[in-house]
Amino acid sequence: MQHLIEMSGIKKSFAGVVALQNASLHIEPGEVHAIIGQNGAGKSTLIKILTGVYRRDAGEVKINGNPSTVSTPREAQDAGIATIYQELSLVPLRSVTENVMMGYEPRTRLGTIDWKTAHARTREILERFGIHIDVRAQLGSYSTAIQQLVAIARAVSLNAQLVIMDEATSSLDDQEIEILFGVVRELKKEGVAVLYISHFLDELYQICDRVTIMRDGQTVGQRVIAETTKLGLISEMLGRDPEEIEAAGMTGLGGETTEPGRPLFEAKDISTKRGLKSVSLTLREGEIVGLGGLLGSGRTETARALFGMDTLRSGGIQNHVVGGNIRTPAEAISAGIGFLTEDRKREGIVPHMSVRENMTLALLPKLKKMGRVDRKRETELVERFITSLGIKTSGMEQPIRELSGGNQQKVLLARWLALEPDVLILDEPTRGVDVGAKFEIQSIIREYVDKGLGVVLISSEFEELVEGADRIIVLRDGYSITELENPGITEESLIAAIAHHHDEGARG
Amino acid sequence: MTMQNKPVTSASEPTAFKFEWSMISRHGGVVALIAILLFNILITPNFLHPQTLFVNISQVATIAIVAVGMTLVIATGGIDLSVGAIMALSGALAPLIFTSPFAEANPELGLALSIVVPILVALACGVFNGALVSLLNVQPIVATLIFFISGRGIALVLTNGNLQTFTNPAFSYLGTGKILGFPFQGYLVLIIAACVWWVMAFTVFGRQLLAVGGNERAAELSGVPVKRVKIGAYVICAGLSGLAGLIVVAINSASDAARIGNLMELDAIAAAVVGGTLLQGGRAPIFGAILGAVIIQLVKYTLLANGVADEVALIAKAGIIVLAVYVQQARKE
Amino acid sequence: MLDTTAFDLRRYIQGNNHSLGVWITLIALIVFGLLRYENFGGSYNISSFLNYNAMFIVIAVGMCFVIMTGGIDLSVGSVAAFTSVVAAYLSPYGIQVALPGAVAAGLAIGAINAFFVVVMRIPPFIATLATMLGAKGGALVISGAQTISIDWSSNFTKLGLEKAFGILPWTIVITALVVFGLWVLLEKTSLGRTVLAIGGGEDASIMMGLNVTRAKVLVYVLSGGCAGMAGLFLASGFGAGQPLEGIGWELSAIASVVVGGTLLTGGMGSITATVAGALLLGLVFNILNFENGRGVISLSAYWQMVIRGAFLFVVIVFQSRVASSAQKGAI
Amino acid sequence: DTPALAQKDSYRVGFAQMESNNPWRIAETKSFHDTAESCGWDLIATDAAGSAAKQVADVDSMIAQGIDVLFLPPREEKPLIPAVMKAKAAGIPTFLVDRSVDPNVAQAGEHFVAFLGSDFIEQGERAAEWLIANFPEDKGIIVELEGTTGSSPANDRKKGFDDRILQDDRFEIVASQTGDFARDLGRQVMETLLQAHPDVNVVYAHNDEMAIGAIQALELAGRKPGEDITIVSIDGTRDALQAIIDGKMGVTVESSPFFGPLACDVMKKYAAGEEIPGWVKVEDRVFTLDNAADHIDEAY
Ligand SMILES: Nc1ncnc2c1ncn2[C@@H]1O[C@H](COP(=O)(O)OP(=O)(O)OP(=O)(O)O)[C@@H](O)[C@H]1O
Ligand SMILES: Nc1ncnc2c1ncn2[C@@H]1O[C@H](COP(=O)(O)OP(=O)(O)OP(=O)(O)O)[C@@H](O)[C@H]1O
Ligand SMILES: [Mg+2]
Ligand SMILES: [Mg+2]
Repeated sequence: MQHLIEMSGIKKSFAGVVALQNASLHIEPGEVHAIIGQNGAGKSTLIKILTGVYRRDAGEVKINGNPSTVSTPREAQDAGIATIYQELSLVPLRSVTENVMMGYEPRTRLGTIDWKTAHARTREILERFGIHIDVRAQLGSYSTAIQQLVAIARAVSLNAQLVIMDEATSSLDDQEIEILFGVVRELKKEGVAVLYISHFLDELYQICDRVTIMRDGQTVGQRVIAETTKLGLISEMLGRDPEEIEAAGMTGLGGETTEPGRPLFEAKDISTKRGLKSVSLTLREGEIVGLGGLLGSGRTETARALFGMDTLRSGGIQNHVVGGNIRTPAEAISAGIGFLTEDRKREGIVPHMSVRENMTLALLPKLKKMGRVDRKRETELVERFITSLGIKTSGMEQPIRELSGGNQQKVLLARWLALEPDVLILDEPTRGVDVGAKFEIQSIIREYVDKGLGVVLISSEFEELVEGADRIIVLRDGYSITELENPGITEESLIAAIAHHHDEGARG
Repeated sequence: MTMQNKPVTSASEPTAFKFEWSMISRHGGVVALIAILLFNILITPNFLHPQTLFVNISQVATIAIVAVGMTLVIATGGIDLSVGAIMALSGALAPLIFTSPFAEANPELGLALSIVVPILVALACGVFNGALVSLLNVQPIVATLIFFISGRGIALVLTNGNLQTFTNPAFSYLGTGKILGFPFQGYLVLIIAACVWWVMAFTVFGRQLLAVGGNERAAELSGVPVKRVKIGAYVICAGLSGLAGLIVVAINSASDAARIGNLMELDAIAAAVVGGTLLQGGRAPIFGAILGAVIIQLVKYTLLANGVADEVALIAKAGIIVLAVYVQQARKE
Repeated sequence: MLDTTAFDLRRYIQGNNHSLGVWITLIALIVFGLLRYENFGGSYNISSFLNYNAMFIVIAVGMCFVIMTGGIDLSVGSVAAFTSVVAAYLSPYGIQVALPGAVAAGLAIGAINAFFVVVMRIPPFIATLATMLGAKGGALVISGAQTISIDWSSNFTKLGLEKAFGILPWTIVITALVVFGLWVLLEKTSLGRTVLAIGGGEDASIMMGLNVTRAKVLVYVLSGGCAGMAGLFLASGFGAGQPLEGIGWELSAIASVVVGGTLLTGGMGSITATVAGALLLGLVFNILNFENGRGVISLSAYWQMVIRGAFLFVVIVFQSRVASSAQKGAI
Repeated sequence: DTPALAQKDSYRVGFAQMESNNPWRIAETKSFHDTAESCGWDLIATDAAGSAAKQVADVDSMIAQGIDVLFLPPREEKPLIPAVMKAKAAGIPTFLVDRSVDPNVAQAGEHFVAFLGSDFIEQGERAAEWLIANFPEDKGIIVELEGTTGSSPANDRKKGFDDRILQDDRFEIVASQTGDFARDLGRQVMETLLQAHPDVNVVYAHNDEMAIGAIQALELAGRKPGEDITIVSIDGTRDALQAIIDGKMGVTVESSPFFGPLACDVMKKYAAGEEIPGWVKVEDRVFTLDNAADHIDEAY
């Protein structure tokens, strides 16, 4: 059978840094194909070469058996390849409709854009994903998850032969993922191939046919997924012994439920302009409190309110570590609160700055010695965190934008850990992080929690939440509706708690 | 290399061609400088005369000082069009102060006030600009356009539009003084550049300023006092502009509020950019800005000294700016 | 669960209130003028006011396109000066030659800008700064540093000095057509949408498969063409090719665009509000002249500068308050 | 056949100044304001900030306000013709002040009443004549500091001076560059040109401000203006007269900005039905060491 995509011997380096050295990829028509690999293995780079975002240094690309002439994303689309890139490629300032239709707008007879049809068609496309939103509104006014779904909807609507999804599920929760899988299966039925990149191995078993495994810029294997074990995949991906990995366990967040210490803060009935209605929440030393809920339930909003980014409309937060209320992030930080954002690109990294400068950004006031930055202490600290978190970088002076997503995430985590905070709010801390690193990050968090850190954990990955949190506050529509306590929480019970109240709400 | 390149901004494309360029482009500014110097040595009469150096130092000083301030503002992702107007304002104030009866009675105090007060006023203008930009979220070009229009108007109202001429050797030292045979302003530029460079390289403020320019939201969420830092940049820029205004007045022994600092904003921005500042912010090559100012000054000098007509000089200047920035650009990725 | 209602008024306002401030201020100022000055609403004042401001409106809408992509065009004033000279040289052949000639000259300079920005990747601010110097030098060179007479006997001066169907000056009619055409381009074609998308995120637009190069070339060429049109108006309405005109026009055009609520970083913008912005800024001059005519106080030129700055301040602050009261949420 | 002007106690008078960025213009505007009361003017003064197009628009807004008389210093010869035509069409008599418009299109007595002013070309010629008569050495190496590139005083003062001086082959103009009528630029340009042409011994500046700037540049370079370099200029400002008294400057040809009284006078005569010549010429004096001290107090 003719390969749909055939990439072989691909080489690519960025300003001397090798990203791909001998990568290959074969996709058959109509199959669901996965790529897995650690952060920085070169997955995104490989697909960007396929879609003409980057130009390869060497190697061969064939589409339907013919040498590819694709040199821009547009040409890739015309050649039948629709892509959802890892860093969302949408225009937040424009409307949802524009983002879905851009470049393929329906026309009137005069050749002008037919907005009515455009809106209607967009609504229709989004409905397939269970999203009912005002399509005329600015895309940026919706949450990351919705934006990700919009990106997927756009790609799927392009009538491609191949849809590429680079970590498309990173912001989605189970329910959305189910919907997405439904769409993927439909596509498959229509003979459309799907290239699926994800760090969630469980997902692969649900929908993928074959998987390509990458390590350090090389393709190290291609497997039929039904014939592999999860452990086998991981060991190939990490290049380590299966036994060694098995010994380590799968999530690193779980730990003994220790006696929680003194209370750190108490939030009572807080509400904000942004849509938080009434949320109550307490956090004590040495515990992880999870926030459970569906998209748009107000988890991020709660985090923003706790961190002083949104002003409270009513209710209050009593901080037991320092008195007084918190009105800005700066005040929150000096009160010992850290906040790892879910939007790494827009709210996390300072792209031009080095790993070192990014890591110590929040710490600067503490590194100040008569106005100067204490460079010696800074360097020591950064070195320590690079080693202890296993950050893959060519050196602390490398600009952070050159790091892979997972490694950027580790740098940002280090930014907050270095502060030695009392409270750390983690919004999707392991999003886009490979299994190895995820485990490491989770273990690190657990380690700090054991030493007394209080963590508010937001995660769309129920597994992470269930295993990691000591208590889970379930949110819906800006209200905290119930609280579950570990031990005893299972994924099923969490889903039930959310769904139960949700159904009730929907009926009422 | 970019000629046949496709529209990809984030990708860096190391090709053989770029490799050969890298030597030149890494030091684009320096190469441009050497080229101009060589050209002058060959063509321009008496270029190697010490007096030439002297003249150029004294003329470049004001551009260089303002360019340093501009670099900071640009590093926060902003821009400051009001520098020329602020120069006019501080330049108009100084003679008003030291020719006042009070200052005539207390010459030393009068002299000190005539330097301190205009700079304080300039700093206040900077606070205004900075507050508009950071507190009211007005876009920098427009925020500073307000002073661009009315700052000069205020200076003219204060002086009634009159040219103020004076003889005050002590004050004129700012513009005409010499140390070891070199103009006083030259030393001033070096000291200012060194201080600002130190601030940017070693202090918390410098780091925070670059972070604000690099990603404002990330900076804010990391506890950087974004508003204060931005105001700081505008205040420094305005203060330096005020100083430059005083220097112009001191050299001329006259203050013409309608003219001081005319078009200075364009020269200063061009100097900063030729020196390697990115207009998107996040980078502040202070000595680059000085280098840029020197290049711009030398271009002016070259064209004038060789009798190139004004209208042709404009075209030549345009070409050189494009070229210099193009060479700079090559190293960006 | 994901249901956020089909039509959400709050979101709608968030997306569209950027130009509210400018309309309110414009209307307020007109009412103020009508009440305070006699003859302010007279047909002579209205038509001469619009005739003079037609140049600025045309330039501002061209600028608006450039700004929507996140760029800027500082060369417009010089280009208008340049094309006014071209138009003056072509005036003996009549408007049918001078109009395409002047606009073509503007388009050509716009193409140079596009080349600098798109191909050489020079930041727009610097690229167009260079063209600004170059076009000014070019205007002086081709005119021999003199103003260039137009041919008063050809039909060229009809454009600037006579009225279409005896009602409105031709310049205004043409301006209205240009504005309408550009409005359609922006709102109703995918090229226009691409322009907005670029400003909202250039990398994202490329990855969405939009033809970013074409759109960027378009905006600079378009802005050049608009400046060319303004140069034509300048020559025909003000009697000569004027190489020294156009100083500071780029800044008033930028101010018009911004007062109209367009983001300088791009991604959002409105043609109609830009026109309102240009009218608003022009009206300030007109009102200052009428104020001087009341003879109560005579405002010196300096006070006028101060007042104009203060007015800009008030409008900008007002505008940003109106816009942000609903916009805050998104930041 | 220009519009008639009724004889009244009080007139609504428009004065459309072109710019206010130099002392000369400021003095001129002030002169009109000073005359207003004594002459019964209800004065509307506008400022076009250096733009000919805005000056036309300013005139338009004055016409809309119903002025009786218009005094107009046209920024440029050709671009202001529409303003003159519109005023005539509106029945408003126009007097041009200090600059004129293109005589091929608009004539005195036809489109406007009269031009009150001096002759820029002649000013340049007189500066040249003084130099020819008073220059002591055999060889005159001249640096010329031009006004704003393309502006009519710059063009005319250059033409008048250059044509006249080159008739005498003792003189050579080695460099001619713009100093934009400003002191600071005049100084910078002089500094530079002095480096390239160290043998220069004459400086001709198109206005006094640049001349003063040039003197500063020369002094900074250790030269002795007035002794080894002759400075020739136009305008007659106080600083220039002082420089002449101090022996630093040779001559300045007067170009008086005080048009108010003359304007009042001519207007009154016109209203009374007297015949007004098309060019009411202003007699410019020449200030040298002989008379500078006598006139310094009346200078601006
Ligand atoms: N624009 C760039 N400039 C420099 N280096 C880059 C660039 N893009 C990627 N790299 C480097 O190339 C390597 C591969 O990165 P890539 O983004 O393809 O990894 P990935 O497998 O997608 O990782 P992740 O799972 O974290 O998304 C990394 O080491 C990264 O630092
Ligand atoms: N940046 C933003 N600007 C405007 N509205 C926002 C923004 N982020 C979220 N919202 C809105 O606020 C509401 C709550 O969203 P929030 O992000 O808190 O949900 P969440 O439960 O954290 O979901 P997610 O899993 O996407 O983080 C949603 O209606 C969302 O559209
Ligand atoms: Mg990736
Ligand atoms: Mg969230």
